[in-house]
Amino acid sequence: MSSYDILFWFFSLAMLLSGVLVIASRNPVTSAICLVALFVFMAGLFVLLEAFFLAAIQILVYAGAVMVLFLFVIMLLDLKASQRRRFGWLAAVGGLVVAGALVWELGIILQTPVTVAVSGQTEVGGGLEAVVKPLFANYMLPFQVTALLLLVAMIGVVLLSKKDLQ
Amino acid sequence: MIVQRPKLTWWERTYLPQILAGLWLTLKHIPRRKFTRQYPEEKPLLYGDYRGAPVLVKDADGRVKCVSCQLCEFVCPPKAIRITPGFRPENRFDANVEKEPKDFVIDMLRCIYCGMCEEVCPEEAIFLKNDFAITGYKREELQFHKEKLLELGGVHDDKIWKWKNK
Amino acid sequence: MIEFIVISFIKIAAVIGVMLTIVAYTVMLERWVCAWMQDRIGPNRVGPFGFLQPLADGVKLILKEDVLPHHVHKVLYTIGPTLVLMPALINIGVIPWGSNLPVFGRYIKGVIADLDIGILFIFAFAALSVYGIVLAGWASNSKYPFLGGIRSSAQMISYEVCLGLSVVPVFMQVGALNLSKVVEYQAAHSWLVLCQPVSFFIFLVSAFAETNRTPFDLPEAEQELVGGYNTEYSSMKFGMFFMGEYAAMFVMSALMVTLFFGGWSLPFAPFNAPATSLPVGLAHIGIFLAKVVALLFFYVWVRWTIPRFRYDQLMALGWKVFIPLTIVNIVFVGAVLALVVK
Amino acid sequence: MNCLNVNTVDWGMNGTVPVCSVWIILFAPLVAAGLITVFTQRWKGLSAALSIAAIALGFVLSLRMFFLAHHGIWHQAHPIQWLAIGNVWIEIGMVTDSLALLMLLVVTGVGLAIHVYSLGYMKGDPGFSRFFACMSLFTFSMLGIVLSSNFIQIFIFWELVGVSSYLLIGYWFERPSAAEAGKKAFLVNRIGDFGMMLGVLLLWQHTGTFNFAELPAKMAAIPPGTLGLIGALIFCGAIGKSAQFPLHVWLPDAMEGPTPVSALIHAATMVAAGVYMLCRVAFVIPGALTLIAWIGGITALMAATIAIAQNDIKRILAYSTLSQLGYMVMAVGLGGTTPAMFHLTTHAFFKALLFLGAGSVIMALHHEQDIWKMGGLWKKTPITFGTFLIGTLALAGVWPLSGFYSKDEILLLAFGENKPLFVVGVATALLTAYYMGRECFIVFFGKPRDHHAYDHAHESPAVMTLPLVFLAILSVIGGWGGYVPHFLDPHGEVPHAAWGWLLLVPPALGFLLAGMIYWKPVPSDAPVKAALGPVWTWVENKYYFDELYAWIVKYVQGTIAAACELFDRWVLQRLGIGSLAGTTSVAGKTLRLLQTGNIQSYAFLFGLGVTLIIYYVVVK
Amino acid sequence: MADTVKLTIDGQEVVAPKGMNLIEAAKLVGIEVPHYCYHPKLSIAGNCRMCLVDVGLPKLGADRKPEIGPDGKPVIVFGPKLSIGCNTPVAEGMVVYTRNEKVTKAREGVMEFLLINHPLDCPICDQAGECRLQEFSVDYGKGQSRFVEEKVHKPKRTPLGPKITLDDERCILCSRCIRFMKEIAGQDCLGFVNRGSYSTLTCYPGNEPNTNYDLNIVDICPVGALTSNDFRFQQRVWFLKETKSICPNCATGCNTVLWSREGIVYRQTPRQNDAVNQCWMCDYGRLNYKFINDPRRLTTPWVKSAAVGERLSLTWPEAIHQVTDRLRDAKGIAVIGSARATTEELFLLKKLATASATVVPHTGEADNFLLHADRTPNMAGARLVGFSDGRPSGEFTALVVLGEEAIPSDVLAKLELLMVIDLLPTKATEAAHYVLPGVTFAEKRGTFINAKGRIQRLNPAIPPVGHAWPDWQILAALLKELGAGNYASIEDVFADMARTLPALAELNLSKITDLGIDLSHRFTQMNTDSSVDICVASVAKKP
Amino acid sequence: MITLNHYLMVSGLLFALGIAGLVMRRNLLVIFMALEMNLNAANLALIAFSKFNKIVDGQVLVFFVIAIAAAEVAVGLAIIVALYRQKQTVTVTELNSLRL
Repeated sequence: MSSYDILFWFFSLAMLLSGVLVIASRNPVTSAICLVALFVFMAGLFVLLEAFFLAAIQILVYAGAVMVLFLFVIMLLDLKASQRRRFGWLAAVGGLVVAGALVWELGIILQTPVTVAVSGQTEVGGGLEAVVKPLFANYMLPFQVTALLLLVAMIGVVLLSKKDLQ
Repeated sequence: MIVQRPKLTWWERTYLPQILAGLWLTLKHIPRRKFTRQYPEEKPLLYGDYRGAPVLVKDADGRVKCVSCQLCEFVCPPKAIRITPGFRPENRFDANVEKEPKDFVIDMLRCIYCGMCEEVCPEEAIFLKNDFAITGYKREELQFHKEKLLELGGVHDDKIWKWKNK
Repeated sequence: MIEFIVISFIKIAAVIGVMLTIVAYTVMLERWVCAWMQDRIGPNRVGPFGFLQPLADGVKLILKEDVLPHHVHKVLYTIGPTLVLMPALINIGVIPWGSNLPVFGRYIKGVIADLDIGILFIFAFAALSVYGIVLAGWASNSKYPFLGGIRSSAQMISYEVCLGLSVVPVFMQVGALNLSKVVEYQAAHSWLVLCQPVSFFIFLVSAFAETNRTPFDLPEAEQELVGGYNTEYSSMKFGMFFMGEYAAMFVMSALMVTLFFGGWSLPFAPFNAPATSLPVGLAHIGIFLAKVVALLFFYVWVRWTIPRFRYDQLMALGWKVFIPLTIVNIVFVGAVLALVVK
Repeated sequence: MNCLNVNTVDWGMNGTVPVCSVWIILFAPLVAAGLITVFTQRWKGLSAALSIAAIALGFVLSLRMFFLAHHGIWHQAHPIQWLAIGNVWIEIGMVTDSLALLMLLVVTGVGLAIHVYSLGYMKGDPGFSRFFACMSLFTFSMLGIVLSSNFIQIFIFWELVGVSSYLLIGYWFERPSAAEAGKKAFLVNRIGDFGMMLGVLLLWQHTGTFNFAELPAKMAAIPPGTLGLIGALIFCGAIGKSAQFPLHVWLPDAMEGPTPVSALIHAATMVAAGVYMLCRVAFVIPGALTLIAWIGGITALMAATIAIAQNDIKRILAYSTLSQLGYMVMAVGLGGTTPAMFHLTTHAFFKALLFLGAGSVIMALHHEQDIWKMGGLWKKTPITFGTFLIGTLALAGVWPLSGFYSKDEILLLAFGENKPLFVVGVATALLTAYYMGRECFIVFFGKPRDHHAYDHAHESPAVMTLPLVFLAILSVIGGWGGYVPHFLDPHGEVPHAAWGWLLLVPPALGFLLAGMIYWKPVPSDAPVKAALGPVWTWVENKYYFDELYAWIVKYVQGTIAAACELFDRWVLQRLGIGSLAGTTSVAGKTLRLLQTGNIQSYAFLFGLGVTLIIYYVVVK
Repeated sequence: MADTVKLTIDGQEVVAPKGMNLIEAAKLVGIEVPHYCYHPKLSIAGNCRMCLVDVGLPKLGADRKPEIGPDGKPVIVFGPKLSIGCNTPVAEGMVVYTRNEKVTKAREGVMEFLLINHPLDCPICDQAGECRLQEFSVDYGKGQSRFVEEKVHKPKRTPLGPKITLDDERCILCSRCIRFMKEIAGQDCLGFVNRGSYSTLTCYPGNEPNTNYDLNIVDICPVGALTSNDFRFQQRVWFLKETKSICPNCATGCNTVLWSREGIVYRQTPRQNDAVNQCWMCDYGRLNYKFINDPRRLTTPWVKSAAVGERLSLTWPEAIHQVTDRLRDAKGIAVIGSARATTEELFLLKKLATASATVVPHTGEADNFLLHADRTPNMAGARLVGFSDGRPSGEFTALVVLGEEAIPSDVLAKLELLMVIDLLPTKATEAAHYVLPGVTFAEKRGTFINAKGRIQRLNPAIPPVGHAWPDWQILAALLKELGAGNYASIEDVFADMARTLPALAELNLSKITDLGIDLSHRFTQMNTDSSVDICVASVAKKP
Repeated sequence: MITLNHYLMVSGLLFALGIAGLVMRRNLLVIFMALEMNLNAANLALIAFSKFNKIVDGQVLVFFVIAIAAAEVAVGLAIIVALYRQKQTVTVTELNSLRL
């Protein structure tokens, strides 16, 4: 086992464990914290995949901004009453069925190695330039549209957050 | 009084000049002469009317001046003084007065050093001395009893001496 | 590989050791400067001139009883202080302390991890530091810590934006996110504080807000929140918050030195180029630390000069003044770079 | 907008006209209005400075263009294509012929004087900045009308003028009467504008263009009946804007606005827009000339009669304005656009002067507008009195002031074209002198009626009197040398008649009559009232026009609206929409059975669906 | 002739009964005439000269009718000298000034004289704070003395019998004490010796005051010359709280004032009630208050635990709960009350009883003045609510004892439950299964009915000692737990009594004033148990 | 040797976890978190493909996903807050006013 493998298994298992805790923990704050851990481990996997820029972005955006927002909202809402029960029986069964079915299918699919048609010639770097160049060249329009989307989302949030929303 | 809010110029409204002036002011103070007194080694100078801890005094003949009239107990705002009156034995050297405190307690935790006891005492038996560091490890230690108070007060050589010829 | 690991470990140990020492003495500095400004002497009892005071404080904090209130969320309450301290310790790893140290014929880089996305890395982990405070506030299950936590999270998120946007012009000018490259650029050209005063100013002020320092110390505002998020903490847990704050200050100062004050460089030879001899390499580290300490002094100086802002003023400053200013600054710098430089 | 490209502009004076200047003239006020509204609301001085600078710039550039034109250098503006919808091409262009140039001078010059005057008049008003923003916006709109090169453009600015005049009339919106007056002006204008729009569209239908430059050539194709209709409809716009009978009712009420507004809108510019527009499109209205002439005549006489019985210093001037506009329209209707524009120009000078003078009087008496509370003011306010007197004489048409020349031309034209209208004109002239004399005598002479007000009366500051003097000078010299008509129509004949001096008689008679009745220490309306009897009441109540319109709105319009509403409710709503909605709702109710309201169940079903799809697509 | 005369004092019209002196007449209209030697219950000596007033009478004409002056009013003739108020009876038309310049100067002179030889030892004088000399020298004195010579020194600390100490320097020679001992106490033992400045109070050789009423002369001494050994140097009077109370030591029920500070009673003095004790009380009753602050007082309820073999402290709820449990199980409850308890307590105790309710009489020797043979304060009350003398009788296994110690041993033997409510450990508490601490008369509210059938009220002077509860509260709690009554306050108890007992009908606690209400007529109407001795002894003044 | 399959497996498991959370949990906020997990699973797969396919577009796509996720979270949380203000609950079983 190379160090790469060790790291992979460590990050993967830690991440999946965090995922289980997200779902299973009674307290939403705990869930959120586990989700942060999940994101951090995921960033680790990104690093293993040499996507350094995205790893940084993953932590910056997801862990740094999104989850803080989550925590903020959880704390704002007084959720004590809803901590009582995590699952309904029916829902638990349903969830397990669906998740189980998915995993089963996954098992079937991944029994055969996924062959990839290597379309690129050289290794893809995960540095800033490697990701950003196509972003500003091939994906300029989506990039701008995303920016617009963020703007719209911002306005929407401001509107939604008004106290006298009807 | 109506204080007119001063009209600030654009430059002042950035608050930068004030902040810089403040920084300069604090900086100027760094090399200044320090006023700190190295306390336990260096005692403060106490001036004329300093009001420290109240104590009992004896006259030049070593007689307890207090006759337990309880006026100080009456006047004491925080009720720090507690006197148990008693007889002065007739055959003692200081039996010129019939009455003396059997016990005289000043609770230094309660005392506010107002000096009213000194003011009110008809016998000039109680004085506020210069002691200001009244400390102790237990509450009981700070309940100064008659002996302690007399010891602190010592002999007060005073012209006025009411009971001398009795 | 082994060599890399060994050198890295040595570097980590050295950096963290120096950093924590400086952090401890920053607390001293704080108390001294405060005292001097108020015409007092300051701590001078423990050891010669009071130099052992941090040690005494540390011993006291460790030996104090660690109170675990029964109403807290035990796990989160416990990891809160750690999370505060951690980002600072991680971030110091990408800041170049010196150019390089020629030892035994090797050139050892003056930075633990010379990342290409250095600044992003720093922002990413700096962003995590808010968790410590928020969790501490929430897990304490008590109203003052809670208010402190909420305030802190809002404040830190807000000012992260300013912080991030304010340094964009720097990288536009330098052309790389790598902090070593930023320093080398400055060593070769001029300190960026001269080229990017607006960026520096906003970064400086936002750094105060990010580290919860006066005048932006609303999350801990003693008078209103009796200490804010750390109200319920005692002993070393409290000590970690304390260290976390000062470590964050240290990192921010180091970052400012790196970004705006030329890092390890001085604008004359032989300090304006990466070291080729050991003395110069060591001198570079000294220069860097001297600059950092100067900035730490500035932090302290400001704290004892300027009173605390009101919360709405804080937010208004961030959102209504700094963010527009940074954007204008970016556009302006971009325009200048596009029109003038090219 | 290549006109803004600095490289192509020759700023020099050597032969070419700066292309840019006309655009600057037009847009400087808009920029000023925008800046004031957005940024400088708080700094009153800055707002005023911006506004005045904009119009001053316009005035200076206009003067330069004027002198260049005088030297035969005409500005040529390149039109910009604005819209192309199907086969409709709409351009934004600039007309800079002599007509527009003259009007440009009037608007910017008089406007500048009024702006400056406003500095003093509006001092201390809380909405100072807003006032100047509105003024600038109005100036922009007005200049837009003047410079428009096609009907769509003129219509846009026409409406903009309506909006900005609404803002200005209702400037003191906290007063209900001002708000009402603004609303009234806007609504009445809309009636006229609607007619104008119909006319424009009709014209376009027949010619396929809106462009003034292209239209004359295509006029021939229009059948004469339609031509008349088009002319009449377009004239509707002028009726509304220039307050001609029967849509004149808004103008007197609009006196609720601040006095500078009255001067700017209701004397010099906005009301003149109608006349200007008629002159500009004189080629499309030949079919309706008689109607126009008679409407003008009726308005002139009617307004003059109403004016003799009014008590408000500004209202008298307002009716006087109506009357003079009637003159101009009459002139247009008699085919004399040049006399009309001549009179428009001189009228702008002296009527603005009169309004500003009235404002000065009002200021002096602390916002007292009732003439019966004034009197003897000539001692207290000599400059105002002097300039006001000049304005009065000019308005009455006394030689050698400007009014004499311009009015003379119209009357002579009428004498030549239509005798009844000449009589009307002469009568109006007499009445004009009479009511102006009345106002002058009551306000400035006799004994002061309200001693308190009189004692506190004072001359206005220089910033107000200087514009008065400026306008007074213009009022005196405006008609000399026949320069204006000559500039408009270099080849036209200025009509002359040997008996022309006889036209001085009606004004003299008017003044004499007024003097007989009102030249007293304590003047009074009583003798006139006694002499006229019920006619006085009739006149005093402005022929009951307002009441008539109110009745029409209440009954006629109300009935129609009720009928429409019934149709809408029963036929459209119940039958049409109702059946559609019913069908939909039944369908919806059926489909609603699928809704359980539990997100978890949706998620479950969704997840199940995904797995099934994966199963069929990938695994199987 | 009418029995009253009309006079004017300081401009106010006064109608006074004939023969009244001017001090009392002035008191009628709220004017104070300062005095030392005069005491309303004693003969008039007239030697202090403090009560000098300016007296004038209408000038009588030849027809023995008052002369009318020019202003239409009678002409008044003032005497050349001032008259002493205490010995000048009122007269028709008299005009008196108590505050004019003449009087003021005279008083200043008198005060100066009185103070010439008075030692200014107020700091050690027990009278300070209630000293007439202090008060009047402030109110009427000159504020300074012109006497610079050596003061006359007289004996100090002279014992005057076992209970009193005399300080002759302080004495102002008012002779109240002499008169009291002679006239009220009936022992002529005090008198003045020497003359002038050297006049000294002393007792006749070998004849020290030794009656049961000696301490009253301490009360009436206007200065600090006579001090009670019991109270001497105990506490300054300005610290003391005065509470109106009733002496619990005999059936006379003298009205008293309890002087207490912070839960400690320092002395007991008589309170004027002419229907009961005039201004006096006996030394026996006066000095018998020490049990209030006795250190042996019971402070917590306790149970004698068989398992532990010793006493076990209980909280009140536990105690009440356990006792009621035991009482419920008992086959019959007998009670022994005490006539030292209040009527309310006895009433509640009686309600507890299913078998007999008895009291034990305590008697002593009567002295025909204030001391009654019955040494319990409330025997009449006990009789009224239905207690009788004698042994506990009837079917019972539980006995509740309230403040009594003598329990017949045979009764004790057959008891399953003995519950005692008492103040101090006694034989009864030794034997008891449960002991509940009650409080003394100084700590509770309630009423006593004295031997003459007068119902009088107690007021709490100090809070209950330790965890003790007022007895009525204990009983009320027991009754409530048993479901036999619900009394939230003592007013409720009294209201219930007033409902049940005709003698108390329509009374309530606030209707009983500080001086009590005489109910003797109701007792006679009631015609109840003939053994109830309500009209025991007529209080007569000794000759 | 870690292959693409490994990454896809991890990604798939994470996705399954997300779906399970989505169905099982009643707290709207936690459901939302589960959705984020699903997005992350997709991100992981994308980056893995990008790496093994040697095409950078996958990473670009992830960049977009992250950006849009940020917007989505902001709006979603705002909706939840607004909902909470109206209903005082974020339990989905109680938020059933869209039911038949």
